[in-house]
Amino acid sequence: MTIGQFSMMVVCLGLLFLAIRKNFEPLLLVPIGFGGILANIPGANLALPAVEAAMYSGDAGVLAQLSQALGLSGFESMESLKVAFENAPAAAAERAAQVASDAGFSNGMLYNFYNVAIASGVAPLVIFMGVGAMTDFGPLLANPRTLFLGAAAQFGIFATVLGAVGMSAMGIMDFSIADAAAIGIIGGADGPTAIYVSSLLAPDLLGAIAVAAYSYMALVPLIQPPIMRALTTEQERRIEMVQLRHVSKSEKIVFPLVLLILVALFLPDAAPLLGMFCFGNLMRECGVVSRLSDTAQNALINITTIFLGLSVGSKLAADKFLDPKTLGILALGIVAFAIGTAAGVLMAKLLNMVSKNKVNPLIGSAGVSAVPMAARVSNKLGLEANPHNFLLMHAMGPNVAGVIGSAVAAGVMITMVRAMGG
Amino acid sequence: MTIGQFSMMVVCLGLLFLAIRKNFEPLLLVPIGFGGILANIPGANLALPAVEAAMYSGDAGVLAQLSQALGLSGFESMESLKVAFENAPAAAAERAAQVASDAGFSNGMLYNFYNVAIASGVAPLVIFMGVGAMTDFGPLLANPRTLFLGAAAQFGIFATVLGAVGMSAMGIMDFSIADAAAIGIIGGADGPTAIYVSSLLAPDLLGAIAVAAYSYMALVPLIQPPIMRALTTEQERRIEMVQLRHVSKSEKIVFPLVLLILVALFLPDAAPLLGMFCFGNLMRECGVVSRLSDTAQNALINITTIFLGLSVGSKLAADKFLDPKTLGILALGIVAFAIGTAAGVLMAKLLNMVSKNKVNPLIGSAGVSAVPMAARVSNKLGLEANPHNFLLMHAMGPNVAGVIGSAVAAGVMITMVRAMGG
Amino acid sequence: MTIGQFSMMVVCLGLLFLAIRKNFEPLLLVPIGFGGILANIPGANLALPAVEAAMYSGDAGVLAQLSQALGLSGFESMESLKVAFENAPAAAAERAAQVASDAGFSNGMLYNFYNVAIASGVAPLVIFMGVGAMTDFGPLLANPRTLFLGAAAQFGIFATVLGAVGMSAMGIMDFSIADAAAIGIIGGADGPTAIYVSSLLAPDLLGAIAVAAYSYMALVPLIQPPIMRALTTEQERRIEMVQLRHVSKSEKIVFPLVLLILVALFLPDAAPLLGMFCFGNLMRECGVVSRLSDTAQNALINITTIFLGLSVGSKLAADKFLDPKTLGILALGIVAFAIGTAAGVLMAKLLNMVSKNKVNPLIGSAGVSAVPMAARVSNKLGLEANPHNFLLMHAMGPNVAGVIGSAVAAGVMITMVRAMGG
Amino acid sequence: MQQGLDITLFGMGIVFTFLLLLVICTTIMSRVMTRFFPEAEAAAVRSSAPAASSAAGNARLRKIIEEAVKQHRNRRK
Amino acid sequence: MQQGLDITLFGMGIVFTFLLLLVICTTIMSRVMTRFFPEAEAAAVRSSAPAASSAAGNARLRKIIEEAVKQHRNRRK
Amino acid sequence: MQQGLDITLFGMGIVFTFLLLLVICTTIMSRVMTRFFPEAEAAAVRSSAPAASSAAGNARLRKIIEEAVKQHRNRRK
Ligand code: NA
Ligand code: NA
Ligand code: NA
Repeated sequence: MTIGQFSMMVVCLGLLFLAIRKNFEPLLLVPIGFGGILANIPGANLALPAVEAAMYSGDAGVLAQLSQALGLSGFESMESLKVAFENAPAAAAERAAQVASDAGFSNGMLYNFYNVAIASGVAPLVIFMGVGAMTDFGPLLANPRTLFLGAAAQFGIFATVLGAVGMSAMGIMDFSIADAAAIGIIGGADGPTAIYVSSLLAPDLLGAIAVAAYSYMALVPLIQPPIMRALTTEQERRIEMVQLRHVSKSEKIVFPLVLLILVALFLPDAAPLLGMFCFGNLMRECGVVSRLSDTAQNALINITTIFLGLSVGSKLAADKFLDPKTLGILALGIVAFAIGTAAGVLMAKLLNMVSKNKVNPLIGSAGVSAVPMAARVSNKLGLEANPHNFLLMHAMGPNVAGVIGSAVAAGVMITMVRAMGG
Repeated sequence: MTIGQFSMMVVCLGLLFLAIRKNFEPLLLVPIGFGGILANIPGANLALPAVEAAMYSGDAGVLAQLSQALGLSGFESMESLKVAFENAPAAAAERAAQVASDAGFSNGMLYNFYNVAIASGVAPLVIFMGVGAMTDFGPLLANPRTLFLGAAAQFGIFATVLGAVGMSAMGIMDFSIADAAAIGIIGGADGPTAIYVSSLLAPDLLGAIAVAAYSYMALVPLIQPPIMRALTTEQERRIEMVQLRHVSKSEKIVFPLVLLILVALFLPDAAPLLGMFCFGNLMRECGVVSRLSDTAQNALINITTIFLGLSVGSKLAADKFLDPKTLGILALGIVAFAIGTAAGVLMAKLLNMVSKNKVNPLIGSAGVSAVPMAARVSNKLGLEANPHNFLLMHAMGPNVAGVIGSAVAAGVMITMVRAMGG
Repeated sequence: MTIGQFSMMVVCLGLLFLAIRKNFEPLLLVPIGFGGILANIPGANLALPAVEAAMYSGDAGVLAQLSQALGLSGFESMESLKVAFENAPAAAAERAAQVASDAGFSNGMLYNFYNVAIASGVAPLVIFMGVGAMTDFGPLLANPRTLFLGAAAQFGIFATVLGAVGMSAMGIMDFSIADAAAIGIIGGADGPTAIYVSSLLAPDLLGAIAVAAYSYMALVPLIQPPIMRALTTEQERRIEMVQLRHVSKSEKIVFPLVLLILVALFLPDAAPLLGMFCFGNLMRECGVVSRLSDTAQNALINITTIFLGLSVGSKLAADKFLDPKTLGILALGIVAFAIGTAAGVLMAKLLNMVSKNKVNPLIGSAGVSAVPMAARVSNKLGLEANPHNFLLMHAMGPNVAGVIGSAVAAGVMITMVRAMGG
Repeated sequence: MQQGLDITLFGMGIVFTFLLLLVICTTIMSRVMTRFFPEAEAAAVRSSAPAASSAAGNARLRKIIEEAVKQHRNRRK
Repeated sequence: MQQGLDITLFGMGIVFTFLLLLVICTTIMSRVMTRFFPEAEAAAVRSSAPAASSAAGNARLRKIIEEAVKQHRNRRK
Repeated sequence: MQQGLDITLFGMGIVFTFLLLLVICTTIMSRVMTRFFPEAEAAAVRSSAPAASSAAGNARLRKIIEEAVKQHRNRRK
């Protein structure tokens, strides 16, 4: 066992401790932490593809064949072979896989899980469908202005991208523009979106990004309140909001279709994420497919969560996770949360300047998503300032708006990074 | 957005409207309609394989490489490249996929769903297993003669095949014999069977065939009654049938095995469909694996239905669906339903000529399957003619017989079309 | 239909009879038996890969192409072609698959199920996770000494390996060392472990091994009592054990992690099996992911069981199952159970010699696992000897210890057989 | 066109023949089962082979709920 | 660095524009729906389009259990 | 044959050694846990970390049904 593997096991046990004893997003962090331990078992190669397992076997004949399959003139060093495999075109990668298979090696269990669940993109999308089926857009429909709060809170995402690019420009870190985009999405406070984006743009950073995203979501009750208090006056926190109007069933049915059509017209790169989200929500609201909606909210999302978590855990293997970049990601992630929170609160104050129906700025912070934790934080601070001030339902509007906002931001970033050749 | 994509979005919104407001087979038509919208989002390429996405990117270098991979001397036109890809042998198709992958393209989400769920055949088979686990063969076993009604109603299938071939012979349409067979199966009024057969024989028509099959199944209460009234006298409709005998548990357990063995002996090409159907039914009746049977009837069939529906929706992409053939399919489909209904009713009248235990001819129409809608229609018309005439249980016999009959017809057609080199 | 296929159908109907009427492990034997019938339907080729289906079609052109793809100079005989396909390196196998695909052949349904569920290793692992989520380690933690009983009962496994190797040395059978190891694991009395090991070491024997393992597990109430009575005195059977101490929640949470870490340090080849088992158990005990634990114990394990069973059934095709080796496997399997039972009982008597807290030797037999049947047998015999002697909870300790013991033995055997070049 | 006719004729023929066979086999099977394995025995077998615990739980749940419904209806009267 | 600025500016711009569009469309949609398809009709439609049997079953189950709870609570008082 | 003997001897040896280790570690772990994290605290932690809402729902459902059963049984008496 290397010192790296040992450290990662300790880190993963720490994640399990936080998940189980401190209730840190346990549905994800228990499988992620456990998967991380499995990924670091020396000799078990659970997180490796067959080709890498063959490399580590050290058999000279196999190494020579692999080098040839990957277009090298011969085996020089493990390092050069690994680089060749990472950059191999698809045909060479398949030849190498055939060599490994003939030599009796097979893909590790977690590597297979990762490929099926995450590399294909299916697991985050299915979870997003389930989240859609669990989401009630009623509070948002009753007060559509709260969508602006969800938009503002995405500033955390983009500020972090800028931060990551800045760190690279200053030579502190070495993040590509794709890395920066993937890191920024932590600020979306939305696990499946973060995993989906990093699986596309920066698969090597996926472990650190997912861990940061879920950990900081669990820390929302600690991160947000000081920022919220600093940016609001006691007076503002006391604002009571008018009761939400009743939203009809038909509005709820039509809303996911309206959102889908806007996505189709203006943001095709967000179509997988928002499409599945709207599909889940339509199944929920339409009232005629409740057995599908129930399954999407239960058996299907649970099964997917188990394999998604273990797959993310496979990216906690020491050689990928123990990297200065991880520290950078953790640092940038918390900044992203903080900026998003602040932007949401400030946007709420801005709305109050231009509108006569006053908004309590405490609900602005809920725009980062982290459903429903952030909305509960808004409610708690509201009650502190005014015991008759129940903000929970009002905060659910920006809260679900934040989910839409992050998915929109994800689509924008995927499009732009690709256009930049990232 | 092309005009075609726009039209298909309108069509899909129409399907959703019918499913949600008019309760047209919503369990399938909600996912199909939604998948259809997703498939028509311009630029998102959700329903395309990586190779086609690479083609549409228009990058000259990629097009040249694709042309080479597919064995063309060079890139001439998009059309010729598409044709080359469609007809490519497996090795060339894989080379093209490797080119697309190296150029950074990946399969669309819906394309992946289609491949995993339908092209592999697994989703219709799993749904058939679930249907088997939901089917009670008691009424059929109490009155096995009703199997003849289920057989007769399959005439709708074969008459439609003849119709499709005839239209081609007359030059109105251009259906191959495989197309004709796949279209005919709409007359089986059985969704998974229709999807399974068209995925094998005419994948390009799958979208239209599935939409036709499910829509007409929803329209059974409108399509069938006039035909049934026209072919029966008031006197016949008043016939009361003797109460069904009690069927023992052992008979119900042994029946799926008897059916399976007959299939094994005489109809191996129907083995996947009827095998899974019998397996589901055996799990239901044997009484010792209820947890498996429950899962087959709930979580498993629901999960499969979600992905099957979205996958079918992927075939509603404008370039495939907007084709004169679709109109032909819709026209032939309703004729198939009508002929099947008529044949079932007439067969019931024929049975009455040769047997002393009279059969109410209204239950003949239930032989088209469309479980349990067709049986309910029989019951309703029976009550209209005679308020003491409860035909529901009697109609369930031909109803489930129709499921077996369609699967048998499917097996026959697959065998014959393959023998004809289709 | 060949005589072999007919015999296998009769055998499979027999399995179904035992499962349904005699309640022989019906959750597995119903799907296995049914899958076996499907696999033997002549002409349906449900259990065959596309390449073999293409071979049996007998088309001369296809046979020539296949021969070429597999590196033969030309088509000589079916037998030589089959041998070439079985031993083909990965690249040649893929070329052959492409030939078959171009000729219009596709993999059989059961072959696909087998590949996805078993060859990938996922189904046994998922079932093990579910079993972990159903297992209460309380009795084991209250009395950790019972782990020795679970260890001793694994002697059945290794004695059987020796027996299989001996039969080969004597020329009665022709088992390789890998075959012998896979057969031995029947003695572990643990279905998923046996399937996992044989899928890795002896896929051709998987059908017979799985059938033997589940059948003998069902026969535990017949096999064990005579051995237990023969090896214990009336006096010993009357021993009442002190009541188990209360085990705290924290101990139950930490135990799977302790086990996992020991596996990580000393037995990496057992990591997939025991890792998933510990993961399931941690989900159960940690108390914060009950929705995941519920799904692992219900929908997920049921779905997996259905496909695992059908996949095992695919290995009951006549040409693989009807082999003298099958008889050898059945004979060795029951010997393994008997020896394991005896070893467990004797170990309990040994423990009594060195310890003052007496153990009733009847609980030793529960060390073979076969949860919870073996523990019930211990309880029944205990009550016969002493009507106040409730051994059930005491026997649950060695019972679950046997699960761990078999998984450890599996890891050891996989490591050693691979080191021997098996 | 000829192919279409072939499929129609052979197809309907095979469907009818197959279902005729099924009628015959089913009828025979039913007679055999009712004569040699009458319901009483079947019931006995079922009770000797109790369903898996989960199934039993389900059945119990259903029963409990049915009871709850009954109580509720009785109260309403 | 330039790329980072581009992403930030364009990105925030698109997010705001898109959500602004969504606010507008949602508001219009809500007005249209409340004017042309008021709740009463929606309710009527729902009852005329009964959920799939399983869904209905679920609803019934929920109702029954709610009843059971109510009874229980009443008894406790 | 030699291979078979090797597997048997080494195999049983490793199984016993591993489970011996497990016995030792488990015993130590149990002592540590009962000394440093006695049940009371564990219980407190659990209640401070309420299960996911769905789990809670399940528990509630179970409780309600148990109540229904109790009522039913009481009535029968
Ligand atoms: Na967000
Ligand atoms: Na039918
Ligand atoms: Na065991």
